[in-house]
Amino acid sequence: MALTIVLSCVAVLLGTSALAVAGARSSLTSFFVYGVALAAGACALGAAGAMLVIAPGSAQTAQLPIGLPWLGAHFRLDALAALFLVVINLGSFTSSLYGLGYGRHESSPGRVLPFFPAFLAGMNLVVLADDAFTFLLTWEFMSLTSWALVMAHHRERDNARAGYIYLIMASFGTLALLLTFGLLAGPNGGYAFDAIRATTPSAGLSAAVLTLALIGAGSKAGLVPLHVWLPLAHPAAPSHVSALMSGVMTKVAVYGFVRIVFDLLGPPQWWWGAVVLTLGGISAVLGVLYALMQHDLKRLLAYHTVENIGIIFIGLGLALAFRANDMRAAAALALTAALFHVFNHSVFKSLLFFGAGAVLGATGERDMEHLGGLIHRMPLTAIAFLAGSTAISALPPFNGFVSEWLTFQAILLSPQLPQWLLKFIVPAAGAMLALSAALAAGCFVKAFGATFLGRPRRSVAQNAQETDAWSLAAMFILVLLCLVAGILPGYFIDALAPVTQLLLDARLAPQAQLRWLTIVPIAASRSSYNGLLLFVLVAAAGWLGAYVIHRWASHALRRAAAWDCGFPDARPVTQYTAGSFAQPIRRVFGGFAFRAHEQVYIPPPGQIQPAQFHLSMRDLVWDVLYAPIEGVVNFAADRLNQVQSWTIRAYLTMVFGSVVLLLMVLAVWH
Amino acid sequence: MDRLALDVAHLFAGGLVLVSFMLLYQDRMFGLLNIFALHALVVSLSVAWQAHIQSAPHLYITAGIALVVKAIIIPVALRRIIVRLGIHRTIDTVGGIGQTMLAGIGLVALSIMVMLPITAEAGTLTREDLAFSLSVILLGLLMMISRRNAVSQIIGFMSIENGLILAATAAKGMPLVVEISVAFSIVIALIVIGIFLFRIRENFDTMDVHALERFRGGQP
Amino acid sequence: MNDLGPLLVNAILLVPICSAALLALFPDDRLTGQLNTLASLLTFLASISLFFFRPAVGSFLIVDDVNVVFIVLTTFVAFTTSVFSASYIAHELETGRLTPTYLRFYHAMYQTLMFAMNLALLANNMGLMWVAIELATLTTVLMVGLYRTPAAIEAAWKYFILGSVGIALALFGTLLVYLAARSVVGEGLDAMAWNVLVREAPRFDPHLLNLAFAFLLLGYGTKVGLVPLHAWLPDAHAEGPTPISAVLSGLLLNVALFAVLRFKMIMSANPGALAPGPLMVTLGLLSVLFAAFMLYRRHDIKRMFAYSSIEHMGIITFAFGMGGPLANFAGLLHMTYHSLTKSAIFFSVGHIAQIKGTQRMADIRGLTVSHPVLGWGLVLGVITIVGLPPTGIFMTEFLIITSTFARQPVLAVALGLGLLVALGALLLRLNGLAFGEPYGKDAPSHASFVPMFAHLGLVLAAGIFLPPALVAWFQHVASLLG
Amino acid sequence: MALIHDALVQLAQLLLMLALAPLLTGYIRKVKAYLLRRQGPPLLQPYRDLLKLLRKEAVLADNASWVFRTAPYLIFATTLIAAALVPTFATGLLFSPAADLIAIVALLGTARFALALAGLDVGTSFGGIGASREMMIASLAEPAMLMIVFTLSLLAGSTQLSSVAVFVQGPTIGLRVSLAMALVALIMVAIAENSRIPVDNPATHLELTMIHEAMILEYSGRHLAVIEVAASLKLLLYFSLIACMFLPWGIASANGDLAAFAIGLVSYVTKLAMGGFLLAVFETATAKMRVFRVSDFLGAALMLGLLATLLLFVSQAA
Repeated sequence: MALTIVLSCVAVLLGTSALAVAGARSSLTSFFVYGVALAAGACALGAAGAMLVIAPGSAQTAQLPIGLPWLGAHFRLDALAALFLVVINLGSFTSSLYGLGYGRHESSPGRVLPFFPAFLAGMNLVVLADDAFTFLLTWEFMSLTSWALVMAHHRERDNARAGYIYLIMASFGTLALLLTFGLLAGPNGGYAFDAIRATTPSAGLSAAVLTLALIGAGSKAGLVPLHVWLPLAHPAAPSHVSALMSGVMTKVAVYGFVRIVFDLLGPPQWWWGAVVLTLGGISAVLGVLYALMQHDLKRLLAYHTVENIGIIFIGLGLALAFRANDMRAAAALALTAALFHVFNHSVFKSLLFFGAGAVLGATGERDMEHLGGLIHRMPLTAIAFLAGSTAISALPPFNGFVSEWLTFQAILLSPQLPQWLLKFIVPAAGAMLALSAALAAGCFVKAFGATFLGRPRRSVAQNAQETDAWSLAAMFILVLLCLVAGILPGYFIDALAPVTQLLLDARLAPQAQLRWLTIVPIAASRSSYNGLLLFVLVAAAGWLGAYVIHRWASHALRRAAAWDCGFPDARPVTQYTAGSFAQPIRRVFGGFAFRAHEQVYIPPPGQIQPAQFHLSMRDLVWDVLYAPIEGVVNFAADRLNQVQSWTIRAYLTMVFGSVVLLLMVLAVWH
Repeated sequence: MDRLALDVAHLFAGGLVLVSFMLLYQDRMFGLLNIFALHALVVSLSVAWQAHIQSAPHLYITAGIALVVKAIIIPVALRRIIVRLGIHRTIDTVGGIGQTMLAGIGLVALSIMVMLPITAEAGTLTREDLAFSLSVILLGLLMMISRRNAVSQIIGFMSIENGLILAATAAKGMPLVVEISVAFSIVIALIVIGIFLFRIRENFDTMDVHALERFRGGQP
Repeated sequence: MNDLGPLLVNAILLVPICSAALLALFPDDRLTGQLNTLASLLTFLASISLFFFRPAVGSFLIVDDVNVVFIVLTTFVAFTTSVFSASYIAHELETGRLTPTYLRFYHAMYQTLMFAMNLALLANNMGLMWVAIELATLTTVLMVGLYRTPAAIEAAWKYFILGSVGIALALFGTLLVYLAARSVVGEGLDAMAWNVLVREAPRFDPHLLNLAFAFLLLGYGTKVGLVPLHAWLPDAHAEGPTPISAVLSGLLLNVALFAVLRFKMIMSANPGALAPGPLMVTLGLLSVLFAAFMLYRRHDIKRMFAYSSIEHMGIITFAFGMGGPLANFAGLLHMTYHSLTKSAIFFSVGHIAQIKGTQRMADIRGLTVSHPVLGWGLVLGVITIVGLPPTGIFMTEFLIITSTFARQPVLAVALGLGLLVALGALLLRLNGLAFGEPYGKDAPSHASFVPMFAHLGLVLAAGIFLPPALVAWFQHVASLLG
Repeated sequence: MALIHDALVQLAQLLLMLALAPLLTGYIRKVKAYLLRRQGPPLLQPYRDLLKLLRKEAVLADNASWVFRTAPYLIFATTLIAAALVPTFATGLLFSPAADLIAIVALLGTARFALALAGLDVGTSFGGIGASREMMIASLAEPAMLMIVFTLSLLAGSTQLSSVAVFVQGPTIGLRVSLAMALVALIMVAIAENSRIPVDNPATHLELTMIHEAMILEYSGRHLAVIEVAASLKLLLYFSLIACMFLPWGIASANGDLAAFAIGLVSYVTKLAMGGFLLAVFETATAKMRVFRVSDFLGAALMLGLLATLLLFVSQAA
């Protein structure tokens, strides 16, 4: 039933994109497309959510006579798929709502409208696919449509380059997954997931599968060092698409990894966990450091996606390690943390991209160095963005904190792990997680402060206008979700239980009916958290304090020029910029991560030329990994290209040579 | 009788290989033409002999074509082209004649080696004959790539074709031989015409195409 | 009904040759285009009917499972190309690149080429097939040189010389196969008839077959354009009229490959013969990798897509070399998809080159802005040819790589990387061609988009749904290929 | 009944914290003054300052937004609640299930977040300096703190402060290297977090050296008062944290009688007195370090914490 509904929603979406090709010009089309996408998203969301809540254990399958002729397209909706369907369709619902407003002032609707619904359909199908071919087909279809959306504003040079790199990396990832399934399916092509589940591959084989799956899914999720395309491509797209790509598509990649490694590939070995943990930790820290160095708002958010993907993979790695040692409860905790973070990140990352989109729409600027003071011009957007920033910085009482708290709890369980390597890696991963959380807070103080607080640095920021009602509605729905998931996490954790049940046949104890909705992952004596109580207490204390003071002490208020240690009020230029805000952290961390190098030139006294500050940074990952590949390809191309200008006699010589060679082979063959 | 027939066939085939070597050895243009005429003559003789022993009259046509076209018309045409286009009378080779000859011997050895495992019951055309024709073909290829000038390259190609005709006719009862040889003659004719049209003096590559416009009274 | 079969087969051959003669003599230049299209349409209809009644096997002509779909495909692409060529050639006439005389010549040659290719496909006699392929070569040589620019003539000449050498090698191979067959089947036509050969192949002398296959692979491989025998292909595509580039890539390469397949069947039917697989895999992989890197340094749009044809011929050869039901199936499917897609690409490229008045890619930019239909057509075509879903080529490449990886991981990885490198090059160029600020002339395009989108639509549809009948046919042929 | 009892204990602790916080600040100032052979302000001076500030009108910069006005109360509330969750004289608080140690650290993080934003709100250069340096320090202090938390919770098998306290009192603990490391690290973090010398100087207004003061430069009147209270609460919080985690002796259990509570209270106050004295001595003995040396200082803390955790991970074989 639910499966049918979702599939029909997908069909509607595909039909819509076909229609959109026909009439891409009029603004009516925009309204129509986003309206339909909104409705479809809502339906699918309802269906999947209901499935997850009502009949979590069950699994529905369907088969269509398309795709591989003798195989057909298999679709399957189980708890895992349902969870990710919820994530996807929540994103598509809100971004369609946002698009209703944002899409109106789209410069080239003809390049967005046809692909937007197709992109949504693609993501839904990936999650539903139940055979290797359908999975890869929809997976690559998803990449292709998102590529088209990235190329929507193709006139900027950077976007074209971003799209190019994106499509190359996407195809690379697909190739890796192709090989993965080639291994899993075996020579006579048992591509159906059921057939793959039935067979348990050998140790070496499964190791190869894990590596390939990490490359394939990781390159789409943006795992370091496969992340290079992500901060280029995500910001290039229209903002509601950026929200989808960053908030949702990366989650589809996570789904792919979980499906392959936890479901299709037999029991794990302990070192898998070590590998995944390490990658996750590195991604978490590097991602946030990259983000700190950015002053392009949307690119900063994209880099934070890398960070959060790292956090999710830390959870997954822990789950693998525990599972390998058959510590099922601990594995369930780690997996729950990871999946919960999947949901949370999709929510607040979409929210933040919506906010960035609102700013972009109002000012036409993505560069924080040109913004500032927007909280006065766009108060509601500011509130929403602030909520999102708090959530992503893992600060209570918002949802980001809960999932990271669960991850910490899982890390604290790991001393029971027998393997020495894990004993060393896990605490290190914990430190990296803590570091990335703290840095993220700093990064979002920078982002929010430079964009919304202080004084406007350019006239565009001076006279920006508050964004439209549709966008605000979309944003505040997400704000609400962030808060609810933060203060009532018990319900969400229980909703995740069937997934862990499915993948590890273990689950956390039911949380929702505990006293005062406290969440207790393991034991009350060990650790517990109650977002609701904290929220109420803080609110009460704050309000009480304010009330008492205003009531019995003074409530008089006077506006005056800023004091600023008695300096006369200087121009907004004297404010701290995003770059100067990040400077201390750059000094501390940038040295090894980016080869950051600062040069300050202060003219000697008496001379009146301006002082100069130069900052040079290098992306080591690019230098070490990608530049060499580029070099090799170019070298080979140049060398081989000389063949093009040979003489006919030379070509004849090649023919003659191959004839003689072949004859020799034949002569020797006996 | 049959024994003798085969020996004569062998004689012709071996002779053809010999003439191919002479082609490789020759480095004067007109001498090359004469030797090629001889090459064609040998082929036509062997074809005629096959026609006789196989009592397959249609092969006489092939022999005739070989004789008329390749032993007479084409050498004459080429001679006139050489004169008309003022092509050098001496042929410059890639590497010396000596190496080329050595390579040629190597090729013959190779073709014999390749043919060895073939069981003799392949019919009246024994493996030797196959080996001969194969070596003629390879020698022709070798000539095409070891000569720097168009005429000798064509001659190389035509010697390849002679080798093929030899094999084809010697393969007893092979259908369509005539058609095939006709088709081949067309190709060769076209190549020769091409040489003439495109003023290809030294090499297949260096064609003086601007002359072409004049020749055709060309459009822009 | 039974007597209708031979009639239709003959129609497939007679219509082109007669219309060729007619077109050569036809006085009115303006109608030749339409006449050409009409003739191609008739041929196509005649070929469709082969699905329904199949004539008895003759000593010269045969219609069997192996060639029927290729005949239909060839005649179909020939028809669509003739539609495209009508509008294309009309434009050439306006710009004065062609004179009426050459126009007539062009159409006559077009039909002759169709005749030659249909003959090659229908022939039940390897000698006849050889003659047909040579005829096809000669006609295409003449058409490549049609513009008589220095470059065109050089290309034609290169093509001619290399093609003739290849043909010679192929003939020797054919001869050896005849010899191998003669000792079993006996003298005469039977020893050259496909149906007999395949049936009797197990008793042939394996060594002769090996030798024969070596020559056949290299000989016909030259026409397929396999590295290192490919040298003629890029220039021939780049310098000839675009319809001919479309036909070359879409059909002639297929026909040559078809010849190789016929012989491969004989090989794989003979237990003693060496497996042709390794040879074909080597050549195929070599072609893929070589072409992939060559793509990066191309400046001429048609030459680039010619190299992509080399790449795809490599993929197909690789697939057949790997063998097995999956790979063979994928290879056959890939042949079909490639000829459809590549000809579609050449259609759009032809119009683009006419509008922009150049084939230099540096001078063509932002097509999706200046000419949306053409531009998006090109985008769709390239996306299809590099094997991105949901088009059919993704399916075939999926099958080839996965089925190979389980058996020969290294080969599969090499092939996959080759495909990736090629994809990188093509997309890099596509970025410049289709996107960014438009540049160069933007004259409105009075082009016929129907053929292009018909082809792409077919490939797209096939990628999503294949009719079971077609699947059954492909699987049967795949099993024959061993 | 038990609920009411617990509620009373919880309330008592909260009020105690609130009442003691300014006193502790004043006490430390007094001791420092003595060490410098000065008379120093009276012990109750902080209360007077607060009352005075509370009665004054608040002056707001022209473009200060609601963030600037609400931040003080948010900071106050979060710090107060965090402090209320730290056992002072009795464990087993009513609300302790609401937040374990990690949550308390995060609550303080929320307060810092709000403070840094408030520093940026007016758009002056000094606010920026303060905020950015504060976040830099936090980016190292918070992980260090979490590492310390790890160490203790690995020992006690819990991140609940009460259980930790109980465990440390218990016999199984013994003397541990990692615990000592954690203590040192915690002290370093506490110094940094409360902007004491050598990291920052709470008394300075020398522009380029101030961190915490730079952020609150624009505050006045009641807002300033609330922030000051929050700051001293934070200091008290860290004191009682150290007290409860590393020397919890004398602390009463939740269901103890009044006598036990009295003992606990006395021991708590003595601990505070000792700690304050030591801090004062330390501060007078050391000089403030350059801002960019702070990273090394806290980096050392982080390394200590990580080392302690690793030691435990390795020593605790399952």
